[in-house]
Amino acid sequence: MSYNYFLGCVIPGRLPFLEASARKTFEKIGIKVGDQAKYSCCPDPTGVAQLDHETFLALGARNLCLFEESKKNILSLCSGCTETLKTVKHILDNDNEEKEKINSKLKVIGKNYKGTIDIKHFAEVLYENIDKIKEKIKKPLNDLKVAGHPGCHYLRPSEIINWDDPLNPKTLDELIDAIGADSVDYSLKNDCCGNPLEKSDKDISLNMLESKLKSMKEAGAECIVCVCPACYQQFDFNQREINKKKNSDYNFPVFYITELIAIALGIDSEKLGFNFHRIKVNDVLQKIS
Amino acid sequence: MSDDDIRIGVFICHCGTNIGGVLDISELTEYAKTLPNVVYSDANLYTCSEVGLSEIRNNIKDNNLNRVIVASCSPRTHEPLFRSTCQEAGLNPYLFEMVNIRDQDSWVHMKEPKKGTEKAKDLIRMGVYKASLLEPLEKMQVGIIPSAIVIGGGIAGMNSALNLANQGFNVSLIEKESELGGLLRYLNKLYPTNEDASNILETRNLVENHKKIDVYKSAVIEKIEGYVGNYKVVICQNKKTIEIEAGAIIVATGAIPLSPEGYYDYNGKTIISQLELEDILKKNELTANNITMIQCVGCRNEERKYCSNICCMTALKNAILIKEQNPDANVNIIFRDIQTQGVTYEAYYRIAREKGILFIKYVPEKPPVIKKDQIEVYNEFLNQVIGFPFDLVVLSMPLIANKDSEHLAKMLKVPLEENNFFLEAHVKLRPVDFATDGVFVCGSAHWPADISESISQSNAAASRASTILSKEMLEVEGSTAEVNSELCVGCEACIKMCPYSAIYKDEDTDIVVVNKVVCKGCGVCGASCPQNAITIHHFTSDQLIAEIVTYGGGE
Amino acid sequence: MQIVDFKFRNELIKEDFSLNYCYQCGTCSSTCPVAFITNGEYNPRKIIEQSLLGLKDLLIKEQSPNVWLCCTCQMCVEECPQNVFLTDIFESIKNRIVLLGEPYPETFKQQAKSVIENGLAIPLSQPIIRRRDQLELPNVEPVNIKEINKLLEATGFENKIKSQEAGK
Amino acid sequence: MEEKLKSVMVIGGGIAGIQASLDLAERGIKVEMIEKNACIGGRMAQLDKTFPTNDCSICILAPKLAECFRHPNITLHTLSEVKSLSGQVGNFNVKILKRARYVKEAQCINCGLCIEKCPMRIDDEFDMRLRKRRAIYIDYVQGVPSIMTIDRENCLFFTKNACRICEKVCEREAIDFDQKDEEINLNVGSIILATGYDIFDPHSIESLGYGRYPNVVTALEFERLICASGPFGGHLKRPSDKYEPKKLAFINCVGSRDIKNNPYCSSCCCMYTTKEAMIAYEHDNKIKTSIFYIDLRAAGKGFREYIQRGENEYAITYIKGKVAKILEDDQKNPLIIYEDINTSHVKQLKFDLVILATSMVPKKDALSLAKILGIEIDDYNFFKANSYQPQKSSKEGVFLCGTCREPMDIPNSVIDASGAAAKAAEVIMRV
Repeated sequence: MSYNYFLGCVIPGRLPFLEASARKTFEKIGIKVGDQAKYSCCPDPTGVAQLDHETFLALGARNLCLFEESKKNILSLCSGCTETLKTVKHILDNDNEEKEKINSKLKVIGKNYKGTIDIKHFAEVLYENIDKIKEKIKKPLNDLKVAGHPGCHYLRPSEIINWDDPLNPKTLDELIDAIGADSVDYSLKNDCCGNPLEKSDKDISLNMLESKLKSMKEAGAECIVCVCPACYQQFDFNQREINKKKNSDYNFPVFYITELIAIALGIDSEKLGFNFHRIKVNDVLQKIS
Repeated sequence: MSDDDIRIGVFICHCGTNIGGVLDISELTEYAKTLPNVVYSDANLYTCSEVGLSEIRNNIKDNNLNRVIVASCSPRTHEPLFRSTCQEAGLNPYLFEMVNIRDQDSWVHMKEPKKGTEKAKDLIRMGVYKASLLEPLEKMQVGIIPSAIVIGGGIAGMNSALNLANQGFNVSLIEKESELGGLLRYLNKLYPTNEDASNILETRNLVENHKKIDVYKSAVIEKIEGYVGNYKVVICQNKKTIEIEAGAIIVATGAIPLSPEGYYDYNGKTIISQLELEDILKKNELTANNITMIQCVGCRNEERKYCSNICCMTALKNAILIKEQNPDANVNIIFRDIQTQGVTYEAYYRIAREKGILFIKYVPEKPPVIKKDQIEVYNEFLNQVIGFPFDLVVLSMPLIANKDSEHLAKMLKVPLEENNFFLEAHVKLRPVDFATDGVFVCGSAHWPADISESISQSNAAASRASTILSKEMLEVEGSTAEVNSELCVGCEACIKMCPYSAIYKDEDTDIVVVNKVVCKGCGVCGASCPQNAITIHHFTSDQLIAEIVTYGGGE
Repeated sequence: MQIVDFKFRNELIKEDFSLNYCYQCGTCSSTCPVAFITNGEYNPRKIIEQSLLGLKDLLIKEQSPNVWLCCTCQMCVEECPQNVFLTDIFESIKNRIVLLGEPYPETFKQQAKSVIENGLAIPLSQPIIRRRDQLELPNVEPVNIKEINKLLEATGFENKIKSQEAGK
Repeated sequence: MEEKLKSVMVIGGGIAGIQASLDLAERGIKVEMIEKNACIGGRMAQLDKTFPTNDCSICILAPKLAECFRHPNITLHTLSEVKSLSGQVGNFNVKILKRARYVKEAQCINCGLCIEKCPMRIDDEFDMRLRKRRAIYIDYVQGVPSIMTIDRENCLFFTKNACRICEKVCEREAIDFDQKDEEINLNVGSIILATGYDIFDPHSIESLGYGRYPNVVTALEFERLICASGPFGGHLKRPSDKYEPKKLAFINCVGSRDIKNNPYCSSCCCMYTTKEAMIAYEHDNKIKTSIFYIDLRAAGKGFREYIQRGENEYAITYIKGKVAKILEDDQKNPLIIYEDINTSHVKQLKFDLVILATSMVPKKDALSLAKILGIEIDDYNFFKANSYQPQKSSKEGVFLCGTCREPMDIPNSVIDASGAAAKAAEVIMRV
């Protein structure tokens, strides 16, 4: 069964250039991914889920039904959406009582969840096709020092996400090494970037980000790579905030892994909308293209 | 043994770095060579290892040594080993002298290696002078009565009696109460299987019907005499005195729960003890819905420092039983450290949590306070005082030593530790033996133990006893006291002083005699005799004086 | 002094049975990034202890420690030696806070309103649509909001999240 | 003494196996002791000191080793493993595979010449790979039997048909490369299992950094680090830079009481971490130690006073709070992140050396041995014991003692061993 994109809210609504790099990358390595109409907010596992569990399941189940109707597996571009959809599927597939309750709600809009489709994070699919990527490499990134940030919902809770090692992840590092960059080992690799906390306490969120940046700097990273738009926002938008607050000088260019893979595959960087990055990425682009 | 043909071999031990790390071993080895009668001297990394022992054996043969000195650790742990090594090489084991340069030198003078080495020279020189005066001694042979006496008819006593009987030995089981079973009779269910206590109580029938076990109930011990292999125990049963002979004695007198009186204003109705709860559960008369148990009552404090090992599992058992009977009951356990070691007990603790039992950790400085209808306690996990209602409080009392342990210990001449539990020979090497040969201990008499621990220990005690009962003859120490009948005036000072009551007066000659088998060679009689009539073999006066003189003391 | 509320405790246990297994070892508070940054002021272990004791005031009213500071990174769940699902337990506590009309951060309400009105947390704005064209990205057929509202009505989402400002 | 008594087979030559054998031998029953390694002594030989008396472990073990080796009623089969069992209680036929030692037992006097000359350097299992040994070796200095053994997996003669230096230098011609493995059939009346335990490998607990951070070691590695016969001759040095550590952290329950690893409690970690902290202090009284625990378990005789003495006289700080995360600074000092539950503050603390008290797990070959003997095992591969006769296995005539049935400390293993001897004697006397 082939895939349709689940774009989520943040990427299409605020960071469309990440969507561009993803689409071009999957095209380049020959994986056709369609578009799914009428999908709603996944809903945000760090937002709506904290308000009402039933609404969380209902909205999530509705999205799953859309993909079941178009008989397409979900390829999600965001770790948050991946976690939500995998969690809803996990609960409904394992708890019949819950499934009946949610299906009774879905009947109101003529939908019924069966559980016939699967959900994959885009980096899972990239990792499963790592050999294809290696074949098609045109311009290896002559060991650009990259601090890979796998993020939380990409890996955990492992019982539901069921991908890579929740406490010592390797897949993002391998993807980075595969395209000729050098994935730097830094001590707080597995820590949260702090983005979900922006909704509750901006200072704590920034402090968490700062300890990560400090650890990346000590490890000699030249840029940051992540696989979730929430993490992307935290790194790209908030380095300036920290510099203002703590008069530090963090200035790491931030990339989505698909952006680096796109360049390594020889896709023209003009078409990837690097100009929309808050932190300028030019000198990194110089180094690698 | 004239002076000139004495040939002493000195073996100095590094004991890893315990000695070698402090004292200059090579200097000591050279120094030893300069001492009179020393014909061989060498060092070993570990003399007690097989390599060291074979070196002693070979040198006795090759250099035909007739005295051996090992300068190493404490005689308490290694003298028997080195003595038997000398014996295997054909040398009388008493022509061996141990010099302790570890516990009495290198360990205490770690910071002054130079002075420590000088001190070691003195100690070795004293050993050499004493060794020159050593005389061969023979070990005594003692007959063994192949039967055992077990004191205490609880689970520990019964099980060790059964095991010995099944090994073919006759056993006399002495119980002071009118029936067997001990504390087991008051228990409702047993952890960890929650089966009924009466199943284990079946052991009573096995014991009472076993043809090799004589059971004496309502029997009190009057007197215990004799020594390993030949004990005579006089008991009084329904005003009749009976004499029982045995080769070994197993103490299994158990322990008793501390009375809850005076703790958390115990009243026996709404504030009771775990033992009382056992009874209530046995009769199925529990009506309370809010039950709170308090752990470590009357122990782990200044008065009673120890943890009594069985109270946590007992509390968990009763709490689980209550929850199974009445799932809506609120059962809380206020604790300090839950003691559930091992596979089964930790799984049992998880089952307790699974049943919804609430665990609240308190600190000794702020114990729980029982108000009219509410308990208040500082919850360490929350760093705050919390309160909750109760209609029944259960105090987990520790096991304390039996009141009559002291009396029994005196009769058996065995030591007690500071909480009056019986003190074993060595907690690791000989955990169920006493220092006095032929007497063993198991169950809560040694330390609070639950059913399965008591059974393991009782099997162990039976095994240890069988190592004596299975022999016809037993060798006994040769270094004992001996009375010179010309000098003794019969003043009996020594009889009063002897801690092992090994001396008695020969009525017709009015002279005292030492029972060599009971005598431990401790030397108290020799020191107290006004006539200097008693010599202690292997520690004779002239041997000791020789040591003092060579150390530099006056004549 | 806090009074143990067995009814509320049993309610929480009924919803997340794994709560029972906690023996307060402190693994969660040792691995929690927020607990470390706030030196224990935010403390997952303490929230679990309060749940075990059913302390409704501390959990729902005072919210101290503040359960909204959980960044849902699930490290505590991965490391917990007794498989307690802390994040789910915190989620059900937050759901109760919302349901019982107790105060909670504004940002959550804004996101919820956007989902109710546009079916998306972040609706497509004009500048973004222009950027998408620049990047030659297909425009994706928008969600039909009537269907979403019907569904949300079925789950009663709107009045659940209406915290009683008037009453405060 | 009845001559026709059947003998007892004791599988395992650790402290439990030795105690059971000595008890049986002393009571006149012959013992066939089967030991897999080249020397007997088991885990206890690797320890520096033992609680609660702080005796040095080898000092109280060596006399028992010597006694066991020399006892006329005990036949010692080293380098031997049980291959098959038939028959029933009172009449078991056991097939033993005795691996070749390639050293003539009568000739070798453990002079050590061959060791000096042997070119091979192999990680020394006994010293937890903190030191190298040669292809011809003895398990430990005081090992019994005190004779060399050739490790055929690493000896150049067996791997490349070369070298044979040891044969040349040995003055007593004790080396014999032609020795072959041999199978022995033994008929015994009863069997006692005392096969001991293995150490849980904490690599799988990623966030503690074992394997990545050199100064995070297991408790048994610490015993070797501080032991007089260990790699540093009794001077406590830390692996990364041989610096003598001043601040030590002991973390209890690593892998234990943990559904994701070993749900059970390993019984004696609270006690041996206190002991190890005490020994460290004795080596250098400027050392400060912290012990992180969940429940401090010290219920044995004199154990609680031992803990109090540790706190008052040996500068040990007990902190209630399990550690789940360790980082490292650039000088390779471990940084522990923990919550001190007493004050509920979450802090990071720098230490020079961190010691993990990892769980006791059954031996890797416990499962296959259980199959051969036909006895049941529990969910974690410990041999299943009867609840109220803990020395009895599920099979009549086969008894259990020591850590092969459940984690326990040395005093309990010794009691268990004597207990198993009593049960075995019951069977033998009935036959």
